[in-house]
Amino acid sequence: MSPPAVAGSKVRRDARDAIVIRFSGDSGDGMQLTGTQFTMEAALSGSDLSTFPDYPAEIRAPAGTTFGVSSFQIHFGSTDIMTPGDELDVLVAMNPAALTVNLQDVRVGGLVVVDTSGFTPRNLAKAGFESNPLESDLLNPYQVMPLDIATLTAAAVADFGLSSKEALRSRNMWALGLMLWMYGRGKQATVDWLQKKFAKAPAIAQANIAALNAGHAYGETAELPEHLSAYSVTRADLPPGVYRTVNGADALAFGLIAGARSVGIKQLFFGSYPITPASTLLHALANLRPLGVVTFQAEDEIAAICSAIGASFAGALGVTSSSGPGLALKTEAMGLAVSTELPLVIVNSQRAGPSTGMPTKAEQSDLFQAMYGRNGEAPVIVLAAATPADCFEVAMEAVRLAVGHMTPVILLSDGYLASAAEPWLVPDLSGLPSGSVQYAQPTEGFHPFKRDPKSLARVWPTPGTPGVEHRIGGLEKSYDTGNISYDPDNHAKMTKARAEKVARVADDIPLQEVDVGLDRGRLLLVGWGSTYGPIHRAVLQSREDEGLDVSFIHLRYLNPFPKNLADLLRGFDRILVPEQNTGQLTAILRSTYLVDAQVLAKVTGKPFMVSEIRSAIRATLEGGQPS
Amino acid sequence: MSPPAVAGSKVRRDARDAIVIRFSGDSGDGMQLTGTQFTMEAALSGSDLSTFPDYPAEIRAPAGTTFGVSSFQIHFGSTDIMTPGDELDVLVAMNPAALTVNLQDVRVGGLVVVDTSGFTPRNLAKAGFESNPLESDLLNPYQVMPLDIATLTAAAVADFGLSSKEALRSRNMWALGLMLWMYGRGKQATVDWLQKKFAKAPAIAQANIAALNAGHAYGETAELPEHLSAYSVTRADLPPGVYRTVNGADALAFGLIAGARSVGIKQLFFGSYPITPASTLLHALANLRPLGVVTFQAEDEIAAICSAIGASFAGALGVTSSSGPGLALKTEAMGLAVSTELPLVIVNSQRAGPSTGMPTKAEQSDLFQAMYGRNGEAPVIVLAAATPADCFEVAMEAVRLAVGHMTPVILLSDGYLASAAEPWLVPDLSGLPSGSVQYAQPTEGFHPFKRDPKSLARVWPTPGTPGVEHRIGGLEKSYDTGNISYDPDNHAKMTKARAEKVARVADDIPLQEVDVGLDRGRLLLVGWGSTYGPIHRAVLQSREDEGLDVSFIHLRYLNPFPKNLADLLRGFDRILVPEQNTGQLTAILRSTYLVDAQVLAKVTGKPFMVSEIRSAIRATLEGGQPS
Amino acid sequence: MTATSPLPLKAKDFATDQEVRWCPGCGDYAILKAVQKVLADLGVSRHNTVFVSGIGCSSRFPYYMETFGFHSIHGRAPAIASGVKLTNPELDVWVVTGDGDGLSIGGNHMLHVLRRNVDLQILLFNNEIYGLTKGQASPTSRRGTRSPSTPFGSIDPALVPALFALGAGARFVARSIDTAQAHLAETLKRAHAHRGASFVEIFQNCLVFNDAVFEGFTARDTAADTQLLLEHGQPLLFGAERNRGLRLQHNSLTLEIVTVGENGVTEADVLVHDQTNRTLAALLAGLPQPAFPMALGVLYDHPATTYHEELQAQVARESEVGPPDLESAILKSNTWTVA
Amino acid sequence: MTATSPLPLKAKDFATDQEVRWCPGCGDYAILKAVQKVLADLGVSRHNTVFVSGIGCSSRFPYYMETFGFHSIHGRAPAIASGVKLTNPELDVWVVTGDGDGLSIGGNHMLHVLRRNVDLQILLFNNEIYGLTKGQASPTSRRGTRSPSTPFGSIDPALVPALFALGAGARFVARSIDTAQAHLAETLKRAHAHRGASFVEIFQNCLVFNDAVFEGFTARDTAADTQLLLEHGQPLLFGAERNRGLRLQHNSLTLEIVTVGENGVTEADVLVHDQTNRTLAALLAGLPQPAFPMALGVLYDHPATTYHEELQAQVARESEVGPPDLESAILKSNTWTVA
Ligand SMILES: Cc1ncc(C[n+]2csc(CCOP(=O)(O)OP(=O)(O)O)c2C)c(N)n1
Ligand SMILES: Cc1ncc(C[n+]2csc(CCOP(=O)(O)OP(=O)(O)O)c2C)c(N)n1
Ligand code: SF4
Ligand code: SF4
Ligand SMILES: [Mg+2]
Ligand SMILES: [Mg+2]
Repeated sequence: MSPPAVAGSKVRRDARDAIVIRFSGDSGDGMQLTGTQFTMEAALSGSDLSTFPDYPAEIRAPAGTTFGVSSFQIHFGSTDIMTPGDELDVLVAMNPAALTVNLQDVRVGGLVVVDTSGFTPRNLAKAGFESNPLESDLLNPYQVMPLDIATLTAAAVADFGLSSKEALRSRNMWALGLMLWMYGRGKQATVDWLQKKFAKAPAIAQANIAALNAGHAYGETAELPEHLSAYSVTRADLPPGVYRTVNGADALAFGLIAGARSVGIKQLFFGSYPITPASTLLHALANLRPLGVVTFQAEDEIAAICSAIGASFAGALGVTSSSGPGLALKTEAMGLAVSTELPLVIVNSQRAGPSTGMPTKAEQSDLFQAMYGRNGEAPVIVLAAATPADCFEVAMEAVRLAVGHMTPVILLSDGYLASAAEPWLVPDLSGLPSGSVQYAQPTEGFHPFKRDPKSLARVWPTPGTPGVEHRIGGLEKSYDTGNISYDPDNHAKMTKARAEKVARVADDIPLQEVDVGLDRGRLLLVGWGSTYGPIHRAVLQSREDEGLDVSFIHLRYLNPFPKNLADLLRGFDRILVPEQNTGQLTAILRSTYLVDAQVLAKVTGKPFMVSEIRSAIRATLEGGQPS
Repeated sequence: MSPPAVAGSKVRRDARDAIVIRFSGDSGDGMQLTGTQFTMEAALSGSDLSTFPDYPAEIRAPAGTTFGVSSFQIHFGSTDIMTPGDELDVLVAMNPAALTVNLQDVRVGGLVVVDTSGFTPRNLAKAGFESNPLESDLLNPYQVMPLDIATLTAAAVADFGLSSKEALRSRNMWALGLMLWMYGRGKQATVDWLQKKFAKAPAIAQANIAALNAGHAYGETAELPEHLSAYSVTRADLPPGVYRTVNGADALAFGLIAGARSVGIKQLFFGSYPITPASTLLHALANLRPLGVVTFQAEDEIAAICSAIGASFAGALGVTSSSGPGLALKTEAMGLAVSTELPLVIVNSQRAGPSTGMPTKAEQSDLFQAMYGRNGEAPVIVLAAATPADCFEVAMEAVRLAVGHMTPVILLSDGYLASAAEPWLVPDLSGLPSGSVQYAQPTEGFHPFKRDPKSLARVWPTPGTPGVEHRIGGLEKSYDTGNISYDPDNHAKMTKARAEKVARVADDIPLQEVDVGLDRGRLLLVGWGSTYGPIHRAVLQSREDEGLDVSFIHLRYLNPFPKNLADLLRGFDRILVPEQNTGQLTAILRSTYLVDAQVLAKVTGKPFMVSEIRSAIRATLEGGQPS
Repeated sequence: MTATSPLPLKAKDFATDQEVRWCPGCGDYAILKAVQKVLADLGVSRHNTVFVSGIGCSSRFPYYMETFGFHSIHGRAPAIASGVKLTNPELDVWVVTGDGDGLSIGGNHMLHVLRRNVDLQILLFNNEIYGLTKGQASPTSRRGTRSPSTPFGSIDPALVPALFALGAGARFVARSIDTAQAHLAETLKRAHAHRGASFVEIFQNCLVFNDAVFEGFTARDTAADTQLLLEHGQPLLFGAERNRGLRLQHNSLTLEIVTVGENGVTEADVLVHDQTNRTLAALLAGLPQPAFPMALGVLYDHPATTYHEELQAQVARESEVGPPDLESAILKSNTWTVA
Repeated sequence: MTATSPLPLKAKDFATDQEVRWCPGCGDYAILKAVQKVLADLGVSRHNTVFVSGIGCSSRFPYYMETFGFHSIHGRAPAIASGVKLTNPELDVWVVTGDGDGLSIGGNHMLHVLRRNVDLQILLFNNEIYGLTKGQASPTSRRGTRSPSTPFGSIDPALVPALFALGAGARFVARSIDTAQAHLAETLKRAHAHRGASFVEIFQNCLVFNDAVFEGFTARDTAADTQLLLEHGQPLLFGAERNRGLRLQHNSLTLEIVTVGENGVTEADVLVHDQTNRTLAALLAGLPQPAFPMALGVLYDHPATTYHEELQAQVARESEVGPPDLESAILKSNTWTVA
């Protein structure tokens, strides 16, 4: 596709395939908003994209500190954008702390836009600079654009009668305007959004719009050095259709509702307790209550899952959601759901642990907990979402399997997926299945643990239906009557039935596909969850750029595994599992298939970089034969 | 050793090496007491022994029902008694329900003593008999001794002015008297015990003693058929010393106190919440408070573990204890203990799950939970006790490792160990180490996460000590200062440090020994926990009786494993892991060592029988080469 | 909440075929009998009735009720019951719990279900002990209770369930006794009639681990003097001759026992029970024992909108402003079209 | 609990070197300041002082106190603090918690620590919102609170912390305001002086998610009319001219506002505050807002033996009858000798 013309612009634009920008500043500087708006404009101009918001745990950390830095990274362009990008082409740093925290991520030769107004001695000290870096060699490897954005903004908004503090708040819009100009994106969506958002404070709306326009105009008119000229970024070659940007939390919310609808359940009951980064799903669903959702903010995570279990008992689809520490609290009740064989979807937005850990950083370290974190033999289905948009499909799948097999399903997401955004081709909902769930009716010999002979799923009798009155609970029950039973052989039989029921889900899920490469060869990378993007790109690039014999499969189904996984794994000399933990999937693959899978562990709370994975691929392939 | 003479007895006694008796009756019939007293008398007469109490979940189930049957099995004799016995030599059945529940376990030719008084049509019906089994062929394979014990007892106690209901309560003592006579055991200890127990109700004491004597006299004087004559059971060849019978709960209590003493900690803080079968440890410790123990019955399991964590923070040894569902509730707080690196002992008396499961039945299905049941990367030490007496040593070891390495330790016991009893050669406590714990003192550069360079254990600064004031918590902290840190590389470093600290415990524990057999060969059995007895016997017998090439190792240390375990495992063609779960240790061995370990699973809530394991050994050895 | 079965059901129609597994003589039997009778009297249907319990002797209750039942996990019944009720408000949902289940491990859920006023009948079987786990002290055990976990006597003060419930914001608080069949049945009917969370403490004798602990006010021969049977609008009188009463000491805001006809006391001096007055309810709930009689019956009954009513009303309002369907919710913002 | 440091410490000696990470302007700063000052005034030592918190903005408190500190997990501070205090009763243990931490997830621990009367100072920072997780409604949020989790307004009634604490059996219940430095310091000292669990609710402004929610009674210009400052033994008077007071309506057991000097009302008609009267405390705790002034200060202070005192006394008694050492405990029963 040819670069789009920028209306009215006199500027010659160099073409680029993809660009990575990071907006960074104080938590109070509105960087998340800025990034989100840039994302929107990039999407509207036809880019594929991926974002990575990264903000401090503090609500409003003291101004100017390094731990108070809030950033938003966006990678946009024409190619299949699957990661927020390893290196920055552009860093917009609104203060010294943002500069010091982020500079290391800028590629050599990249552009650093700095708001010099914040470079006061006090702020420099807070950021740990002994002297002003703008006057040192520190920035030599980069192209630097020092701008007194505060003053430029103040000038732009002078007419609106704002206090100088209020005026300063529009600095982010000025920076946004400049970046939108530089990459030839529109700004109308932002203007509209500002007008809506500040409908009740027109002066503020006008000031923000003025700042935005001023930043844009600055690029157009100021005599920027030649090498800092504007770029055009090629349009992505996306399939036609209606798109929106979506983050994982919204996609999960939509997917859960779509899932319930497609199995024919009228009500989704969402019992939850706030916790970072899971709360966004609660917030999303709370806004969707007219669509047959009850959101119940419980007193704690235990009550949250228990209310959802009660709802499932009563015929709704019970859903609960949390992060690691909250999941830990739910484990006893999960066992109850396993024992009573009720459908239940449990979403875990993983974050760095152990314990409280680093609440705003993502990790994949709750897989063991999901698989094994319950007393007794208590198998459940475990699924993981790969991208924000994939959350929609995995959520639907979780609902389908929970209801179809009468069992809890744990859906693993993480803090990165929950808040990262990507373009999403809105699915045609009319094309979704429209099942109708079968609640049990009175029949000859009815009992609540009567099973489907094929799937072993039990019947689902619900209160309100005459003739199917029954009692269930967490004690062991007779396979044949559903009544309490302490019979030794029966317990063995029930233990086996519960395990077998989950194992047979393998008959109801697709075979594993190879994402990149062939189904046999020297090296296989196996991934799961939000590491999809970087692994995919790394493997693709290793094959295309280096001609390496490496393939990639990405697991959505972690328990049970797809039936052909054993064969796939055996087709490779070596298996490498990039995980944001110290080797949890690796251990499960090893014990399940007795293959010498090795972990590529990353536990920094940051997503993998493509380059890290490429190095690991190289190192593994050079490392000789598997032992 | 020669059979002991039974004072004053005119009876010729056949000698036996070992005998298995099961007393069985209604929950209200006092079978647990009867068994415990028989155990005591057998121990006092120099037998080695092993017991297995088995009682219903109900406090007092309705009389006469099969689910209300309460049993106590004792295996005693001269040989190394390690299991309660596979088959019964004698069943004492106090009512029809007890007969129907237990008959299948009596060996062909075994003796069945029946109290016929309870064989009323009503009771027969409750037990599911259509006609009186005493008048049918059902008992043909056995030797039967039908006695109207009720009437015999009533006659014996007629003089004490008891109501007939009260009089009937002594039936168990009558049966006990008969069995004591039959196996040439004394009865003085029981007489003493009755006198003490009913000191305030002398009539009841006298009646019970009279019943006991009457049962004993009955054996001596009644014309019993020749083949039902009395036996002598050879004395066990036990090392000299002072013995007592001990069950797992008491041994744990003693071991925890001894452990604290031997590391020099003054106070043991035990925070717990009642749950079957773990409560007995709470009860045992509650009676030992003068020995520097605070027992705190918390409002729930979460408060229980948190109070223990607070106690450890304050310099006590925090201990908490529960069973599976309670452990599930403690998982979040365990993560806090991992993150704050405080010593903590967590005892789990496992029971059959999932969920409430079968509270009074044992299972080994919480190993996964112990190893993996926490959010984030949260490694802990995991130990398991093999026998009731072993609980003492493992408890001491848990304390030693928790304090020495500043980490939580999970000690796995189970419902069987908690209540089963065996003779215990009381250790010479003066021979125990008498360490003195090092609480941190103010030093140059003190910070709370300063580590011992060798073990990586952090310092233990305690409130009350001037100069070591500090703050800890569940957020990630800096390796270098102990202050909160969200630095990505620091998180990776701390994650590694926590893992490495636990891994290095392997330097501080003994190498794994081979329990039976050689260190290489065709088949290795690997066990852990309370399955020790049956596996040990089975392997011994398979070697001795069948000459099979099979060895046995039993793991006390489950995380980390002993350093030589890899080598040991590799020395065998095949590895078989008998577990009372569906293969949890098996999976861990497979993933850790990539060996094709196979599980011998038993999930009936009942201990393994020696014969089951022997069959499995045979089947495995006949099964050809490992794949 | 009305019967749809063709025939009015009898008490025995609410019994299951499961053998009842309490100790012979346990107070739970009497409560079971009363509940089955009450359901029959109320004419409710089996299929619209749900019993949810936690874990404990008391919590086995649902197995014996031929209705829907959920024997859940320790302490969590209020949360599970909330999920049931909010999913299907047509159901008549009863919670059965014990002093350990409902006030020890489950105290927080009890607190919040009362605060939220979820329309449930909550029956707390208070035997002041942990029955199922063999007799440890519970939060309602009196100080000094000797038990396996407190062999030298418990040292923590006992919680007064009714005071706790009032502090939590409960709008219906009542008390009765296992064996007082008529009083218990009447109290249960009142609880059922109340819209919102109804908290009923039932003194239940555990004859194995805490026998006769309530004897002080349950013994029949002294009952007239030891029980204060509350009736809304009626003076707080008790005693065999109903001439003893409670009078408010204005200065100290406490209650004292007076005898009508003595020292110039007339019935007008005796406080009249007002079931809508929370302060009075708390005074009655906390009457020192055994100096005062035990207040029994409905201490407090002061209805407010229930949680599900609020929820339904709100969702109805939201539906007018919210997205009409999933499609429009998805397409509400941030969209563009690629041709 | 006395200082062992050579010099009396100043408020700033209780500050750590850690940067304080609350939003600029957060009410937590004022409370931090007051607490540091109070510790200095009390002359306590750093090494015998422990702050235990859960999770929330408020729960970051320990990081800023140069004492021992434990920032634990959500809701569990009372349990952890109990373990600390029972291990070393010499320590002065403070619990810092929020309305979510202490009353939502941690409600059960709060209930039982109050019931047990463990000797702790419990400071509940009530901002009627979940600050740290970005503003969801909490159990003390007023009905109708719009928040990310309740975009159309919360529907559950708010808990009144002081009423809850009284229902739980608390023996000390007080209230103050973040910015009322003198009143707050005085209230904290009273809490410290009380032996046993002291429950102090501090109204704390979250300017980001719930700004000015307490403005009704905290605004300085109207404070005299909207605050009822409690003092034991003093009449319940308020107003700029201290001529408005609370009078008991005897029949309805409720309080009404009267003006001294109007309609024949004299000061003698005004109720006198009795901090040992739980009924009065509950009436004051539950005064309807904004019709009545907000009762501030010590609502209830009625000491009883504390948990660790009971424990110590009991263990001392046990030691006379129990086994003297481990050896004799082991050898107490069931022994025999093999020669
Ligand atoms: C998580 C968990 N903790 C502990 C237990 C053990 N437990 C079962 S019932 C019970 C207490 C029962 O007391 P209460 O609620 O008063 O009921 P009661 O038996 O007296 O009727 C306990 C502690 C359990 N089942 N689950
Ligand atoms: C087990 C668990 N659940 C949830 C959370 C998330 N969380 C942290 S603080 C908090 C509530 C904070 O509210 P509050 O106690 O009122 O403190 P504030 O921030 O308002 O001071 C929540 C829900 C958590 N950290 N752990
Ligand atoms: S133990 Fe007590 S409460 Fe439980 S069934 Fe027996 S008598 Fe009833
Ligand atoms: S969010 Fe509110 S409570 Fe938290 S620090 Fe900011 S102002 Fe304070
Ligand atoms: Mg009870
Ligand atoms: Mg708050």
